[in-house]
Amino acid sequence: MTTRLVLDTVALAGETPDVQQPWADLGLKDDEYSQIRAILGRRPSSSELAMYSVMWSEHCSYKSSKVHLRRFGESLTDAMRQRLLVGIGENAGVVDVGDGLAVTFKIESHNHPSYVEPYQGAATGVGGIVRDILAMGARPVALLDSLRVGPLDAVDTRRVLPGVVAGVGGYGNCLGLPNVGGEVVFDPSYAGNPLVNALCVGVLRHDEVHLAKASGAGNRVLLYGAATGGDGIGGVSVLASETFEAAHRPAKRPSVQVGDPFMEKLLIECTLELFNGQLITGIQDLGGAGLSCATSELASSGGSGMRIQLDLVPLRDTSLTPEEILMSESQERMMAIVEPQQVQPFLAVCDRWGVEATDIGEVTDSGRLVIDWQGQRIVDVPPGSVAHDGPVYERPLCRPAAHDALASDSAERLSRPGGGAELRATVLALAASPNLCDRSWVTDQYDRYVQGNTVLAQPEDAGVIRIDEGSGRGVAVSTDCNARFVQLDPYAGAQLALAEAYRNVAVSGARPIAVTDCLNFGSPEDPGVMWQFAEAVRGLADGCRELEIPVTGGNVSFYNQTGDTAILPTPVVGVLGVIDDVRRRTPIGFTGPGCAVYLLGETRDELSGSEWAVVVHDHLGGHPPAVDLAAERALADVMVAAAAERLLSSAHDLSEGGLAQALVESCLRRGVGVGIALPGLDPLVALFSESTSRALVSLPTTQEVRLAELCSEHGVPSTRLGETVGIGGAAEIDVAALFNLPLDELRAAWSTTLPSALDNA
Amino acid sequence: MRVGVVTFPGSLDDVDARRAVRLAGADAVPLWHGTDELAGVDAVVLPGGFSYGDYLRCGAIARFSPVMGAVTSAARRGMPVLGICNGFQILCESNLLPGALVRNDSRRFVCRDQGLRIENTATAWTSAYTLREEVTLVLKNGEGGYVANAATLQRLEDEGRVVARYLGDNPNGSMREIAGICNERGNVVGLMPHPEHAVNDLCGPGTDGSRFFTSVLSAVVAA
Amino acid sequence: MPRVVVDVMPKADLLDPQGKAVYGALSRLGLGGVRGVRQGKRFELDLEGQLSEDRLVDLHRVAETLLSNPVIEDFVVRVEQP
Amino acid sequence: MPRVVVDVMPKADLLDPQGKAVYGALSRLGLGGVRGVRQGKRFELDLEGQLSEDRLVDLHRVAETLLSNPVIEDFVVRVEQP
Ligand SMILES: Nc1ncnc2c1ncn2[C@@H]1O[C@H](COP(=O)(O)OP(=O)(O)O)[C@@H](O)[C@H]1O
Ligand SMILES: [Mg+2]
Repeated sequence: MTTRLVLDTVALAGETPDVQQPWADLGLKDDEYSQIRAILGRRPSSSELAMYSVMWSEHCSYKSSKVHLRRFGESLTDAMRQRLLVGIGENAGVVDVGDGLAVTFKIESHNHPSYVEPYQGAATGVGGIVRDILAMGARPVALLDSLRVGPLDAVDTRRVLPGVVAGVGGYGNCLGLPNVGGEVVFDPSYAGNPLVNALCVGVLRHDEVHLAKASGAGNRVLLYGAATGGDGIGGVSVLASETFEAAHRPAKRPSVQVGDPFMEKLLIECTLELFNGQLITGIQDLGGAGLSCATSELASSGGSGMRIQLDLVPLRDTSLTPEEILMSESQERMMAIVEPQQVQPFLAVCDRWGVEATDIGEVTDSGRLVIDWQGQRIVDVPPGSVAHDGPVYERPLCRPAAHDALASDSAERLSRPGGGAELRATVLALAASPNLCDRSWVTDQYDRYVQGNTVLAQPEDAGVIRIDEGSGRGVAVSTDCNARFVQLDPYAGAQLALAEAYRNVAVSGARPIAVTDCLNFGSPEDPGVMWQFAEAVRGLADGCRELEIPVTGGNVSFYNQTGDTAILPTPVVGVLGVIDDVRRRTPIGFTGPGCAVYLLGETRDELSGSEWAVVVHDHLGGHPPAVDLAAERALADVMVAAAAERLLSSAHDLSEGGLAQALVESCLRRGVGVGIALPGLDPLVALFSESTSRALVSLPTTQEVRLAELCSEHGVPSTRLGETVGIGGAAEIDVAALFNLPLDELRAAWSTTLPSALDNA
Repeated sequence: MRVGVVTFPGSLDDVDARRAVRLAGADAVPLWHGTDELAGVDAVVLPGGFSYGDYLRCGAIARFSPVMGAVTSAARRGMPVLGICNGFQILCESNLLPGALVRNDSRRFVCRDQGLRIENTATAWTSAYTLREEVTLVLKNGEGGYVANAATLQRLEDEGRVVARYLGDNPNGSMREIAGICNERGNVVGLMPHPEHAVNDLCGPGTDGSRFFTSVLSAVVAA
Repeated sequence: MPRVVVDVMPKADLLDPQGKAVYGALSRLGLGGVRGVRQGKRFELDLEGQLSEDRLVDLHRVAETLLSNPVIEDFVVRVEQP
Repeated sequence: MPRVVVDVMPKADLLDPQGKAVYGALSRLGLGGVRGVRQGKRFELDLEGQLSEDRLVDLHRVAETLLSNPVIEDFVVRVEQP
C-alpha cells in the first residue's frame, strides 16, 4: 500500500509559497499559472492546481475558439430567438417544437480517444453526449454518428473503423436509443486522426427544462451513478508523484475510459424518474474534467458557493489521491442539487434502479467552492474563476500562402469522359467508391427500430423520429460536412455543410429550425488552421443568420493533426427540423413504376472538390460550388409544402456524386428503375456536378401540375427528366442515347465495397 | 384481457411490446423484475433488450430475478409466455425452452428486416398465421445463433416445435435456420426477431408482427 | 486472500465463432501449426476470509448455474491462492 | 499435442462492467464474502508438433497484438501440455 506523505492543503499552500509546482507538466503556461496565483493570492494547493489545469485546458475552456464562437450569439435575430428556449452556454440548446413540446440536441466529438481505443473511445463518446441531453431534463430519443477515418484500404482503418462502429453500436444499442443517421467518410487526412462525432436528440416539455445551477444555500449535493476510478487521468499522475514517496508511486493511471452502457441506461431511467418526481433543482453530468467541472460550473452558474467532502465520493479504486478524484473522467456519473427534505425520496428512487447515490456536500452562500479531504481543506476558490474565467486567446491567423495555388487549380479543367460507355463506367465507379457506396455494413450494426418511433433512418436523407404518438409530430435530423469544400474555401465550405444538412432535413418534409455544430480542426497554434477556423465560424454564423436558424450548441475539437499536417477542416453541421405529422414525411426511394421524375434546382458546371474529381482524377483544387442560401430556402419551402400536401412519392437531395448518385440511391432503395433524358448540358456536368440547392423527386403524373405551380411560386427551376420504369433487379437506369445500367449490376458494385474491405479484417 | 410485459434493468423493447399489446386490443400491464407478483395477467411478454447489460451471457442474470420465479411457475401451468430476443435468451437460460443462443457467427450485431417462415400455427402466439406463411419482421441481435445438441434438434423437428425459420441467408448462424421455438405444450414461445417492431406501417417493415399479439388473445379466450 | 478462478469454455462439439475467427486470423498473421483455437471466459473471484469445503461447494454451484450454461459450456473451478 | 493457454484480463485500474455485473448477481444468489470479480477471456490454442522457443516468442506476439488489447488488457501465456 502506498502511504501519502503530505496532503497539500490550502493552509500549507499559504505557508509554503515557494514550493515548485508542476504546472507546465499539467499543460499550463507560465502566465496562466501566475494568473491562478493572482486569483488566489497565494500558490494553489495541488488539488486546486489540478482543477485549474484541467478546466483551463483547450478542451474545457475554449480558450482559442471563444472569441470566434461569440459570433453565433451575436448574429441572433429576433426571428431566430423565437423558438430558442435555451441557447449556447448550457449542456445543450433547447428549441420549441410546438404543442408545449421542446427538443434538445447536441453534437460532440470523441476523436483522440477513439484513435487510442476505438471501441471504448466511441462508446464513451456516445455515453457523454447522452448525459448532456439527459442533464437538460429530456428523455434521449435518438442518436446520430458522424465518422471520419483514413483510406478504406489502409491497415489502420481496419482497426479503427470496425472498433468505432462496434463501440457506437455496443453503447447506443444497449441504451435503447435508435441510431437514425450519420456519416462515414474516408480521407487520408483522417488516418491517425479519426473523427468520431456523436449527436443525441432528447424530448421534453417546456416546463421540464433543467439547468446546471446550484442555488439555495442548504441544498444538498448528490453524486450518483458509477463509482469513481482512475479513468482518463493519465496526465495528473505528475501531481500524484509529487506527493508520494518515490518508491511507492502508483502505477501510471490509464488514460482511456471504459464505458458501462448498462449503468448509463439505469442512470437515464433513474434520472427521468427523479425529474418526474420533481426531486432535482439543478443537475450536471460528469464528463470531461469530472468533479472539477461539475462542482465549479454548478456553483458558478448558480451564483452560490459549495462545500464538498471529497472523501465521501465512492471509489472503485481506494488508492486514488484527492487530485485524481477531482480529475477522474469515470463515466456514467451525474451530480444533482437536491432540497434537504427531498434527499430521502431521491435516494429511494436511486435505490429502486440500483444506482448508488451519495450526499457529498451542500450549497452555501459563501461564493466559494471549498473542498475538504479527511477534515482538511484542500480547495478554496471562487468557482467562476475555475469554470469561466479561464484565459482567452486571440490566436494569430493567416491565410496560408499555398491557398491561392489550390484555389486556382480547378477541376473544371480536368479531362472529361467522352461517350456513353465511359459515362456508364464512371457512374459505376463512383457508386462503388468508398465515400458513396452502401453504408449498411456500418448501419446494420445499429438498432434503428427500438422505441418504435423511427419513421426514417439510414439510408434516408434525414433521420425522422415521431415524438408524439397522438399528433404524429416529429423531428428530423441530419449531420453533414464536405470537408474538401471547406479546405478549398472555409467560409463557403462551412455554409455548404450547413446548406446540405438543411436540405436533407427539408427534403424529408421537415421545416429546419435549429443547428448544432462540431468544429474539428488541426492545431490552433498554426495560424493557417486558425484562419480556417475563423473563416468557417464566420461562414456558419452568417449562413445561419441568412437561413434564420440559430446555432444552439456544439463542440470544438482542435489538435487533430499528425506532425504539421492537419486534417481537412471539418465543421460538421447538424440541423434539426420539425414536421407536424410524420405520416407526411418523404422518403428517398422511388416507390414504383409510372411516376414522373423531376430535378429541382439549377445545375452549373461545378466539379471542383467533387467526388468525380477525387475518384476519377484524385484531384482536389478550385472553388467549391457556389453557395446560394436563398435558393436553398426556396427549395426547402417547396419540399415542405409538397410533403404537407402529399404530392411526392420520393425526394432525395443532390450532394456528393451529383445527379448520378441520387439516381443510383433512389433506384436501389426499393429496386425501381428509371428512364431519363439528360437536360442539354454536357452530360458529365449533368450527371456529376455538385451544384447546391437541388433535389431529385418523383410523383404521380396527376400531381405534376401542382408541383409546377409550387416551383414557380417559389422560383425554383424544375426539369422533367423522365419516368420510373420497371421493378426488380432487371430494371435499369436508362439514360437516353447514352447508356443503360441494370440495377443488379449496379447493386453488386455499390454493396460489396465495405464488406470486402472490412469483413475478417 | 391483460398481458404483462416485464421490465428488467436493461430491458429496451418493453415500451414497444406494450404498444403492440395495446394495438392488438389488450391491456398492457407493466411488470417489474423485482416482484414475484404477476398482477393477475393472462399472458406475459419478456421483451428484448440487454437485461443486466447482458455482460455475462444474455439472459443469465435475469433468470434469477424474482419475477422469473413467478413466470416459470405460471408457464408450467400453461400461461402463454412470449420471449422476444433477450426474452428468448432468458427462456432458454431458465430451462423453459431447450437449447441456447450464442454469438452471431458474423461476430457482429445485426439489425435488418428479416423474412421468416411460420412453421407452427398451433402455439398460443402464432394461431393467427397460416402455416408456412412468409412474413417480415425486424431482426436485431448480437447473440442470436440458436444451438442445441443433435437429439434436442431432432426432437424439436419431430414434434413440430420449430415455430419460425429464417428465409434467405442465415443471419446469425442459427442451427437449421431456427428463428423461434416453443415448448411441448405450445404456450411458451421464444423468438429471436421482433414482432413488436412490425405492428404499424410507419415505424417498421409493415404489420406482419401484429398477429403474435392477436393470437394470444384468442388463445386466452379459448382457454 | 484466496482467489478462485473459474474457466468456462464452449463445449467441444459446438461451433465457436470467436475461436474460429481467431484461428483464421492466426494463419493470416503467419503463425502456422495451430490445429484449433477455442475462446472462452475466465472469471477471477477474490474472496474474503478462508476457503472452506462448504464455500467451494457453493462456488461450484455458482459456476454451474450462473457463470456457465451447461447446454453450451463446460467449466473448471480452480483455487489459485489458497 | 501441446496446448497453450492465453488468459486475457481487463487491466486492474480499469472499470470491468462484466465483472461488476457478475459481482452483483453473486450477492443476489447468496454467495457472500466476495471482494471482487473480474471477467476476462481464455484462449486455448492446440498446436501441432513441438513447442520451441521461437514458437513461444511468436505466441507472445500474437497474444499481445491479436488476442489482447494492451491499452485495456493484460495477458498471460501458459503452456498446459508441453
Ligand atoms: N462549435 C460550437 N458552436 C456552438 N456552441 C458551442 C460550440 N462549441 C461549444 N459550444 C457551446 O459551449 C458550451 C460549452 O461546451 P462544452 O464544454 O462542450 O459543454 P459540456 O461541458 O456540456 O460538454 C456548450 O453550451 C456548447 O454547446
Ligand atoms: Mg455537459
